[in-house]
Amino acid sequence: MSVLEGKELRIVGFLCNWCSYGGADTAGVGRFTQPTDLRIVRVPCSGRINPLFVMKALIGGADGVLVSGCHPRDCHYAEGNYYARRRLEVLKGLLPVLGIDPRRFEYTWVSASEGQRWQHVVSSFTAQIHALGPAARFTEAPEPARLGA
Amino acid sequence: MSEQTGATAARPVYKAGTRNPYLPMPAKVIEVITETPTIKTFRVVLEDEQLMRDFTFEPGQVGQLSMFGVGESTFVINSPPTRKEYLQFSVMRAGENTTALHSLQAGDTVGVRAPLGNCFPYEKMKGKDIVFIGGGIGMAPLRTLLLFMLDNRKDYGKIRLLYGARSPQDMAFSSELPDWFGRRDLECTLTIDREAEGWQHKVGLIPNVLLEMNPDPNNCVAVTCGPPIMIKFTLQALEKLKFAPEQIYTTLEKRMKCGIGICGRCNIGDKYVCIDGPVFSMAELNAMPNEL
Amino acid sequence: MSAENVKKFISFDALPGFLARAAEKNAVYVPRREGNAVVYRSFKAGDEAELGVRPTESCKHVVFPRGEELFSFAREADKEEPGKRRLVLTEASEPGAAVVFGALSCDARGFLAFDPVYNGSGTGGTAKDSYYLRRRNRTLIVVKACKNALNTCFCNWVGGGPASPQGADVLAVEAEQGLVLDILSGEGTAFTESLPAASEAQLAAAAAAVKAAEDSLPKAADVSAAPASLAALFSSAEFWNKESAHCLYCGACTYLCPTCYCFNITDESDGLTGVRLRSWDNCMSPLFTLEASGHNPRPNKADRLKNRVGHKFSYYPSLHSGRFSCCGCGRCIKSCPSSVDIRKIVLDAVKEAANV
Amino acid sequence: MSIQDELKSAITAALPDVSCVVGWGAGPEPLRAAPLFIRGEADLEGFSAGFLSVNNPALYLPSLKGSKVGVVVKGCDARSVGQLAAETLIKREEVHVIGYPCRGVIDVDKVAAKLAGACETGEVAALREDGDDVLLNTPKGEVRLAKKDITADKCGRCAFPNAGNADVFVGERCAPVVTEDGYADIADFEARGLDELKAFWEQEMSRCIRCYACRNACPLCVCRDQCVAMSREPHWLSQGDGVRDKLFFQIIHAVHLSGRCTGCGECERACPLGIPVLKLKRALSRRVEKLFGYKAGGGDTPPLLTFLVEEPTIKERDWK
Repeated sequence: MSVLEGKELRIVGFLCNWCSYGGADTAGVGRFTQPTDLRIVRVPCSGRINPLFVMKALIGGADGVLVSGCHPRDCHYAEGNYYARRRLEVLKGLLPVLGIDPRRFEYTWVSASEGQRWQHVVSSFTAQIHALGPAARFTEAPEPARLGA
Repeated sequence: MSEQTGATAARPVYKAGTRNPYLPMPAKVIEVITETPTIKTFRVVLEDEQLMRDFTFEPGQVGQLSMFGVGESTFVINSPPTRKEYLQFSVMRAGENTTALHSLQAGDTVGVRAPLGNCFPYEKMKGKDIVFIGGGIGMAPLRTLLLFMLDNRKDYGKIRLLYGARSPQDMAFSSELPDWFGRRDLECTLTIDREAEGWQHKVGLIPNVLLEMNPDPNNCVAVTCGPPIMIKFTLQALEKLKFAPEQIYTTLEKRMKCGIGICGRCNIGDKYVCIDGPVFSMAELNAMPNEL
Repeated sequence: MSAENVKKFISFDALPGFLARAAEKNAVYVPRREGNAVVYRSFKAGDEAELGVRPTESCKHVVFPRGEELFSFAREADKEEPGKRRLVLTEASEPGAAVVFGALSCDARGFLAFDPVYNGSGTGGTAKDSYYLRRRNRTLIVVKACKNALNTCFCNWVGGGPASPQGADVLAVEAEQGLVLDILSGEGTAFTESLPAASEAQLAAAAAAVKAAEDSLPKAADVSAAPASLAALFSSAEFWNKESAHCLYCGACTYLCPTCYCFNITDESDGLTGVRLRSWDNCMSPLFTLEASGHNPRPNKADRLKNRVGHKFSYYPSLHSGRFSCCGCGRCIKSCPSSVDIRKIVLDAVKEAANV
Repeated sequence: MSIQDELKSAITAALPDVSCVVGWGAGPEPLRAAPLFIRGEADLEGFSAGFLSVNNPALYLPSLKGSKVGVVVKGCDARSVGQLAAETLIKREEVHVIGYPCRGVIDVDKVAAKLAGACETGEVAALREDGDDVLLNTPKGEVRLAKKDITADKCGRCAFPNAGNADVFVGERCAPVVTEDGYADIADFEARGLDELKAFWEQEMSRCIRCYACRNACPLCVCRDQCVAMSREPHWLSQGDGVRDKLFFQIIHAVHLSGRCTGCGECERACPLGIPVLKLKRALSRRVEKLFGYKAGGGDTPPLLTFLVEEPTIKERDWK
């Protein structure tokens, strides 16, 4: 058995204030069991999520990043999630070329009443990240060990 | 590599134990005075008692205040060298570090690197009349020289202060003003830009009030500091009053990092404001490239 | 000729072993080819030093690291007063000894521009840069003389040459499938102790190589009027706008330059701990002089290019006995993405000032 | 009339109406031209457009906003003009675009590779074009190189050699090298696998000196004076020398260019340390093209500045 088994990984969640944060709260109030790896950052809207938030987390050592906002047509600010959807969908193209497993990043929509859906999303994403294991971290050193050395 | 056998220039010698000029001295904030909505004054004491006892500086010299984790910025030590219970710095909130400094409370620790730079030529000013012209936060460097001169009153002739701010609320050092007004050996004039209720002093821009004051340039030195626009018109006024460039002193501000003439950003031509300044006479400034 | 002035020889075959032995004791930096660039890398056994193609960057970072911790700070829990935190400052640890093997002559001369400034010339020696001085004292520089000049080389304009010994501990000249080593300091003597003396033939070949290299440089332009010319043109916005029109004000020139010594100081913190960092800074960036009030004494790229050229060819010489803070390596020209040529600017300035 | 002469006449004709025309002139060495600001006919003497016209003159346009200027462009430069105009970073009517058919530009690094062992590019004393070849005077004698072997990679996938949006076009339009950019280079690169790519970027970025030539050479990096890379609030990057921060800057650059990058390659060309930073931008361009059928530079609204309520090409995960 791996020493990492059962160990928490670092998963960062960016959740919009109006829907998904409420959904997570609903799941909590409903006492739905969920894994505890996720650290939630509440943002006003998924449209507020700069793709660089995701990248900063991944480069800074997160093992996974999950974004969740209001369902399309339900954005509190009418259109924020539409822009988010395009930006985040495009961002997925950057991960493999950097050597980051694209499965470490997902985005979805969870409304404030969907406690159960939230539980399902968190559980399946966490399982996915655990299956991938901890992410290799980019070095902070000025000169890495050379390729092949 | 001290021993050179060839034609190469020797390296500068490094002696172990050379003082680290970048290491700030920890200092305790003993008092915070809210001067205006954007200016706070901090009185600090070096934590090392011996260092505090031995600390000397000249009026007009500056120090770097550190907020660890944020950065360092340069401020004049505006308490006079004649009063050594604490070092006083007045800070206008403008950027990242000054904003952080404004969060300081009595008992907090800051870093101090001081003294840095040159000072007002107070020896050369002896026996002369002095006119101080300060605008806004520009009063801070004048305060140190003013108090120094008041503490050595017999060395100087007539001393006059013209201090202006946008409004009464923007006037720093207001708690000291009654004392300054009460002195017979100091002539104090205050002005604000626009009429305000209850204001009993002058109303008008500093250069205009200065012309009205009409100081006699004969055997007189003008010392001025303030925002660039005020300095510009004050210099024109002083010129009208027949002050020669050699009779006018000001103190400059530049973005600084090292404070010891190395990091290379505060230069005006071949002069570094951090070591050749911050105090310059107008005559010196006139000889320098125009890059303020 | 005294004993320590005997020139030594090392064959290219013996060089990797020699460097590997040196690397056991010191950090040894050698130029290495990586992609389209040649950069100084710490030498590991089995590496090949690139002593032919001239390095893209200078070796100044060995003595003046791109990012150097000045000290670290921490807010530690106060044992006596629970809930209180005590500030602890810790000075950066002492650097170890280093060797640069295969620096260019202009790289070594670059440090001579740093030296007086970092030795506290500005403060009359009262504030010396201890970080620089200690690394400088612990870094031995082996210069590999150039065999010929590049189009962008102008070391002879500013007092240098392809085989100038200035700033070097050892001067290596390629000859007879190896390097003839001229030992120029006590440390250089110790470093080359294990090596045999060069033969007469090797010495003759080396002398011929130096002569050929020197001959390959075009005649130096006279830039003695540059300090006065640049000062005279300070207020000529038209001149500087023209010279800087195509400059894209990145930092390639300053960061590749062996003599550019300006730096920034920033705090980089993470919660209760952090470091005060000294990092390379660049006078071509508008942030270099931007004040917190929003005022900037050098708002345009023309102002900044003027300062860069002025510093090297006017301000610095006026403070340091006429010495230019330019070593003529030409990297700022060679690597400039928009082909700015400092030689042209200086010559244009001299010409323009003569016409004024 | 030769293309050069035609271009010169076009510039001369434009000069009365513009403050300057940006083109190319002699550079510091035979292999390199320099951007040339033509303010009067006297400046025209050094003008030349062709194999050495590497720099993208569109770079300068946002800083010249407010007065009418002229610019001589290759096909790829014209895409930058188009993108700047589409984003209202320049006013199209303030720019007089002079186009000509471009048959590719030199990649000095490729010349260096060809000359490796013989001499450095800095030793080339003269360059002469001879049809499809160039002749180089080197210390080792004359070297003949085929242009196709020393042409920039971007030219090998050029679909727009003729400035499409030119106000004046001189010469005969030439056929595009390809009709579609297949992004085969990016596919091949990605095929190396995640571990190798991570190590690749660590190694490459360790050469970075943080000079920001990549940013300042990018015609679409218009906020360079207020770049987040230098911002303290928020503090995205430390000023340290670590690989991670350096790579993160490249991520910032790429992300800020997603749906905007025209692939002019100036970022990579400007890098003095030869770090292949264009790859990250191309990876995003490929994705943008696949999702939204959008090629930056054509003048349409950038895809990230708009949306559809139903996105037919986005296949969201269903979390079933």
